[in-house]
Amino acid sequence: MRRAGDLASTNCDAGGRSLRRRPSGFARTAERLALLVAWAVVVAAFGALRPATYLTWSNFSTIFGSQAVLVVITLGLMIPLTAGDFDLSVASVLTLSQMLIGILNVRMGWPVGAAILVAIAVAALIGAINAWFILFFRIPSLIVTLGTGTFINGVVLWISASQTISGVSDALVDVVVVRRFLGIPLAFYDGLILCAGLWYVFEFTALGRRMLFVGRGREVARLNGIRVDRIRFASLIASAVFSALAGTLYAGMTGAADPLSGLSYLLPAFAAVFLGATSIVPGRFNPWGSFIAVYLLVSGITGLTMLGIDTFVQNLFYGGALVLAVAASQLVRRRRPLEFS
Amino acid sequence: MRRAGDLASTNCDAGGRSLRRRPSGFARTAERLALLVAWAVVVAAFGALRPATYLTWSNFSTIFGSQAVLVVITLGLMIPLTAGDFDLSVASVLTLSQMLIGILNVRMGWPVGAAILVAIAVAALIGAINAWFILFFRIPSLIVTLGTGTFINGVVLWISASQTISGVSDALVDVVVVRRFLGIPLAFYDGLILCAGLWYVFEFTALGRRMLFVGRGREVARLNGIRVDRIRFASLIASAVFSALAGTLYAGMTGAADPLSGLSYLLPAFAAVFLGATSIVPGRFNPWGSFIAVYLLVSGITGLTMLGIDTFVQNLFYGGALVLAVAASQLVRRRRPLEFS
Amino acid sequence: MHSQPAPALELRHLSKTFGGAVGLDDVHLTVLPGEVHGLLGQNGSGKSTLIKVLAGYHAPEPGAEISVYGRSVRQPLRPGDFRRLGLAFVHQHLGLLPSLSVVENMRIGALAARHRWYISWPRERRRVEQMFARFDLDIDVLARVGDLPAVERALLAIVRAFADLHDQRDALDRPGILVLDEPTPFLPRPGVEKLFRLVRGIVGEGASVLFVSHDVDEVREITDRATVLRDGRVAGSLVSAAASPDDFIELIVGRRVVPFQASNRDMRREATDIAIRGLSGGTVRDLALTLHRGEVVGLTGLIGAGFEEVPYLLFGAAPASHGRLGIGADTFDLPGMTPEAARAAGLALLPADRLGASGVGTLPVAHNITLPVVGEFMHAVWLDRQGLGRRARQLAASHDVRPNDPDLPLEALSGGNQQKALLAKWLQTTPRLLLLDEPTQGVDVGARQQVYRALTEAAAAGTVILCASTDAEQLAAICDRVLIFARGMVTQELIGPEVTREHIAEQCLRSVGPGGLAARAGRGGP
Amino acid sequence: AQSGDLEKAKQLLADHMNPPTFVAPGPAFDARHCMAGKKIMVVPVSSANPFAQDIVNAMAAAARDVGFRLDEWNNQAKPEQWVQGIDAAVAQKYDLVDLMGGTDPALLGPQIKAARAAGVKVVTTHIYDYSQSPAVPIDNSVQVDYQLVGRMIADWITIKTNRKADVLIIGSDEVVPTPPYVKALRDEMALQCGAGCRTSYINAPIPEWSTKIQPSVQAALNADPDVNYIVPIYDSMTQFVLPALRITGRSGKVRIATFNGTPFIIDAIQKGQVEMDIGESVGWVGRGFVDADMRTLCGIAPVHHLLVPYHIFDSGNAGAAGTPAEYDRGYGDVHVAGFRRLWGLE
Ligand SMILES: Nc1ncnc2c1ncn2[C@@H]1O[C@H](COP(=O)(O)OP(=O)(O)OP(=O)(O)O)[C@@H](O)[C@H]1O
Ligand SMILES: Nc1ncnc2c1ncn2[C@@H]1O[C@H](COP(=O)(O)OP(=O)(O)OP(=O)(O)O)[C@@H](O)[C@H]1O
Ligand SMILES: [Mg+2]
Ligand SMILES: [Mg+2]
Repeated sequence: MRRAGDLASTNCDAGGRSLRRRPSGFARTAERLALLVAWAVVVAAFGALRPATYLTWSNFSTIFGSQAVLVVITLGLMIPLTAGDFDLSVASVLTLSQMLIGILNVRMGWPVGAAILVAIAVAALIGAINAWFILFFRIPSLIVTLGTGTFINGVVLWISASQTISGVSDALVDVVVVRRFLGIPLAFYDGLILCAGLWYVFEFTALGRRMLFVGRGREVARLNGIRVDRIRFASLIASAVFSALAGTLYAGMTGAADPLSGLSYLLPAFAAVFLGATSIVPGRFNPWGSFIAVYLLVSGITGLTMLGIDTFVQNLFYGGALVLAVAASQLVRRRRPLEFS
Repeated sequence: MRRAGDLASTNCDAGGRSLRRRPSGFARTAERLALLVAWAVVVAAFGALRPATYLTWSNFSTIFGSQAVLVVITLGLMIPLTAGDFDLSVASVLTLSQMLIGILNVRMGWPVGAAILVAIAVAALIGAINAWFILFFRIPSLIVTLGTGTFINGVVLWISASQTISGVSDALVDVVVVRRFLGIPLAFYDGLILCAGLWYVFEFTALGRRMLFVGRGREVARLNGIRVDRIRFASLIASAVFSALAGTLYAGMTGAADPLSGLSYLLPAFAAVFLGATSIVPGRFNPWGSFIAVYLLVSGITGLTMLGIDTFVQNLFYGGALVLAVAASQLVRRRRPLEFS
Repeated sequence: MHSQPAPALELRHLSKTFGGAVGLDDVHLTVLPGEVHGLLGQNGSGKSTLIKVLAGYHAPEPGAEISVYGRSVRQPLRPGDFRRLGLAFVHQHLGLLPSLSVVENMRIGALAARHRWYISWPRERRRVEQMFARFDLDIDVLARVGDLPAVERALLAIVRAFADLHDQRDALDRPGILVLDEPTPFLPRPGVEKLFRLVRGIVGEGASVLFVSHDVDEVREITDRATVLRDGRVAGSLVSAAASPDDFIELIVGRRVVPFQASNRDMRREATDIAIRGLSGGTVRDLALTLHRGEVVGLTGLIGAGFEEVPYLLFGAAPASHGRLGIGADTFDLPGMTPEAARAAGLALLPADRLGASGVGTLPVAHNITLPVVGEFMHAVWLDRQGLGRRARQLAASHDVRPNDPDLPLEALSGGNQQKALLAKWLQTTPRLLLLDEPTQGVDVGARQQVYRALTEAAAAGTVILCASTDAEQLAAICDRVLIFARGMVTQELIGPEVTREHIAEQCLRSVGPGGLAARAGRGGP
Repeated sequence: AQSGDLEKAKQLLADHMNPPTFVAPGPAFDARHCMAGKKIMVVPVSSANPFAQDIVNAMAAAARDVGFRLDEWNNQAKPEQWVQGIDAAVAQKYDLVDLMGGTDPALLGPQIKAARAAGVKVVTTHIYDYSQSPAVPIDNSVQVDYQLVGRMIADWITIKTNRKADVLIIGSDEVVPTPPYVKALRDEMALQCGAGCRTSYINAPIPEWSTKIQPSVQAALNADPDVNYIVPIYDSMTQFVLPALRITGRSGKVRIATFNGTPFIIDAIQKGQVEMDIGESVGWVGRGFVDADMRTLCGIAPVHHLLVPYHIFDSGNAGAAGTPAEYDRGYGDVHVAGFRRLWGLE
């Protein structure tokens, strides 16, 4: 007697794709861990070339300590993407918030804590404005956040008079890069905690699933009683707040605030989000995947620099690793398309 | 896999808003011409403030001439977007091709025509590589082109040793900026002709229709006998070739090749594509809409410059105009969501 | 005279307009406790709109009154409010997310209803497995819903609704209201019977059911009363037991309908036009079939038997492992077949998945309807857009697509009208071989007759039609020959006069050995 | 092999630490008279670059002082905006266009040619090193002695380390004067510091400063623990070097010597995060450019070399720039009077 389950392997839906069973346990594990393996390979390769310097704890504590900003902004970007919206303004919000911290703390002599709170509040406001344009006017999020991002860049140049402000409170600098645990600056643990937190929300709370449902099918989500607009609103505010936190770390990392450099985080953040989505929970934007993606890329770049190779090779590695890693994981999953919607 | 359009559009509008609403003839026209009107307003405003300098033919011929590069790269970006794919490598291809022209023509003394042909061939090759990763491995175009773009940037830094190469053949410079028709550099007419050509393909050929179907529903297109992968392949090559043409104009306009400045065209091109999609043929990426969008934005920025206003206001105007123009046109169409997919 | 119990659901003055278009117009509807109430009407008459209002998806026009068990409901309903009211839904398009797992889909409602700060997935999985056990269903809870066949997807949606209803009854201690918007088209007969058993079960416990279907017989079988909508207005209501099928159809369509019946011809002596040899792929094994010019051949069986795969295999939309297709002089190797090659050879495929595979909802009807001929309208280098527009308008008119406004996005048409437009798209190309998969699924009785007529005319003009369908009535109406499948092979062939509804139904049930039936809709009944 | 002459080096540095004296770039002339009715358009590398902005402000002040019109073409370092600037200057009949502070004439060949054909003079200021020549024909080019900066930094390090230096240099090769500047620095290290010293080099294009400098410096420091000096050749890079030092735990151990005199770096000197920074008085630079431009317009013997003295800031004198530091403080103001006298304004 044939079981209903068998039908799945033999039936042919209107799409004409013959339906596949779930891949074997092994293939699935391989797929999940592809990125980790790639990372291991990179580390092993450079370790072999430079055992004395590369394979040292001080090197890895450096690597870990230095990427917290990218990790946090990547996490932020991931939230609205999961709920089906783009936020191209994250890097601008990062820049604005570190500049606010610089101005309030250094120029106006506010306590740094207060400055950070203001920066976060402003970021939340920006998230709300993005959401308002997207949800009330029904404008694609890509356009809105492209526009607000550019606008914010203007505001930053304005309030900073295009100047870099140095001398952000040592209190902040200390907790970000100076103080250490296991030899790794605390910033790393901030990123780690936010990553774990977001992972928990995505995996184990109703809220996280609602975001996923909204991202995968707004009409279905709404028919099933999910307040779609509310979720999208919240996720856009969350991404802005995460960007502000990244900006805080950036200010603490550099001990200064400058009006432009933060903007170059946008594309790396996108790369990390999508590269991460090929791993751990393949086909879904997921925090640990992106976390690994970030450190995979920087581990390679660090190795290249240690070999004393020209810096343009960093771009080659970055771009090449991105495409090849995804291509490899696609081969593992038998080139079954990744669906983010 | 989520396609460019899905990411961009507000696809299902959770409000179940009417698909049916047929705006009155007037509203439709208003919607189509919104951007043109906005442009007129901008010109009128600055004209009133600076009649002597702004409202001069020489000023507009400069405006028209200087933006040809942006127009052409915007058109290129529009092609895969219409067929449902992102191409984030356009700006990198632009930079690479002008650098190739510089190296071949200036350093190696090739005739500029041959250099241009090589640049275009290389661009086509890159388009093919993008397409191969996207179509064979079934990787989201966003990831692939983000990666190849970064890779290309590295190649450019490499072959140019980060140096600007000046002295590109006058033959090219002449036909791009020196020779004029009605006082406007020929580059403008190149952009105009490409724009008209793309408009013709989109609106008046079967190919254009098929591309639209591929972009809006790949499975539907496939089952209607359209060679989906072939069209996606072609459109990715087309965007690369358009980027190479933009690079050629850039080399002609500056008479040189530099390894970095071309990259700053990416976001403006996106802005122009999406802003343009709100007008002329609302809800579809369309050449004339983006053409107007480009000149609307630069007319405003030039006006601001002539008033001697601080540059940060340029960003405020750029971002503000983008969001407000779209919001306005959304109000005209009674906030019916724009569907790019 | 003592007052009878408050109705379970009462709608008064319910209207909904979509811009200009009227979706619902001052509708009144009363569902009594313990009643199965039918909601009928042609495509586009407003059934789903009414249901989406109840679900809080559409806000009705001001002035509407909704009351549940006598208590009037604050408006507009917000998404999810229906849970507090004890309503549960199976929506027309099932309301599933294909890219997510079965567990996730089964728990959407629960996760939307209550904030949870810790979800244990093993527990969710067990919960869903228990649910499946209770409805004895055998589906891999970790499978991706998009990978399941249509039957199982339908079963998921149904089971989910019953489970929600169950939970809510516990929470509200009040019998709930179950709303089923066309749940049956995807179900084979045994599945339908099982569904009806479940419905009777909960009705017995005092719950009420609002049941939408285009199948008058089903409606008469399961409902106590029925309300009929026409163009968004209540056209009337019937007591099911007292009304004849014709009464229903007349009220639905607004005039007497002569059910269409083509002469089921025996064409064995006609010239062979198309020959299929040794077709294998998916479930289908070694299918051989010769078709005669102008013949209409039906493919049926129990869902999963493989007949529904044949059109896709022939068209190159799904990979075939073996087989050749002979059309007149030239023959094609089916494993190498591609949709474009098939089109070139004069084949046309009308898939069951209307907006997913057949037409693009966000593009105008005109674009969709002229897609296959757009090449012909290239005059020299110019696309004759006026010509295309005229063609679209005239095609839509001749196939009675309503409203006939080619500039509307396809998705703004109701199911039946979409189908008429998409069929018109192919018929204009006078294909040599027209492949159909469930051509009238969810299409109303009136429209259905028009589709039959159009198909028969095409056949008369020489097109060979291969129609995969589970609808015996439909097959009987149009087919000259019907092949019955089991386990991917043809087990029975009904020819000419033998092609009757009863015959087909009977042979389908016979087609699998004893005990086979249950397998399709999960085994047995409670 | 101690080839170099440390005494000369010490003298060179000493000269640049005490308040500068005014050196006239050329003979005096009656500026008011010859500039009457003339217009200058300045196209700075970027109006969002504070260094360039303050120079423009100084130029505007000087122009007001002399009494002619000087306008800025606001831009954001986009070549097509520079193009517009030159075209606008031609259309509006300016007499001279000053491509200032890094606006690269190499990217403007056609427009420059057209402008000159239309009788508008085009000059570049503060982009080329003494040893370089303009990429395209141009009416005048006021060049800067970047090589001297390189030598000064090399000497400084040599002296501070008693010829035991391991120097990490960070540059941006796409910036026009970088190659000769870095070459001079490394040659001088080889000459003065000799065998006991090494230099290594990292190239980070300006758009990639924030993504490349920090990781590269970290890796370099971990790879070579002996590094004791870092030279970000343009001081704004320092912002990305400091975190690298903190993370690798080298703050204080590795010292920073750099160039530009950007205020926040001078603040960093006051905080002990940076050891020295070589600056130029932007007020002086601005007046120097106006002076050169006026000579070009008035047909007086042109000025090719910017004679603005460099000033070394270190912990000893950084306070003179103010806290927080400002552009153009700590250099004295002999140049103001100096130029006014030269232009016949007093
Ligand atoms: N979102 C919408 N925008 C515009 N018109 C709509 C929308 N949804 C439904 N309609 C229109 O409202 C009318 C009623 O649609 P509805 O889906 O309720 O019909 P139905 O009775 O469910 O038809 P079917 O039997 O095919 O399911 C149809 O004309 C349809 O085109
Ligand atoms: N999978 C789960 N993981 C963690 N907590 C759960 C889970 N399921 C239910 N709970 C919590 O345990 C309590 C009782 O669960 P129970 O299953 O009885 O609720 P329920 O009404 O059946 O849930 P639902 O309405 O979602 O089916 C509830 O507070 C619920 O939040
Ligand atoms: Mg319906
Ligand atoms: Mg229907």
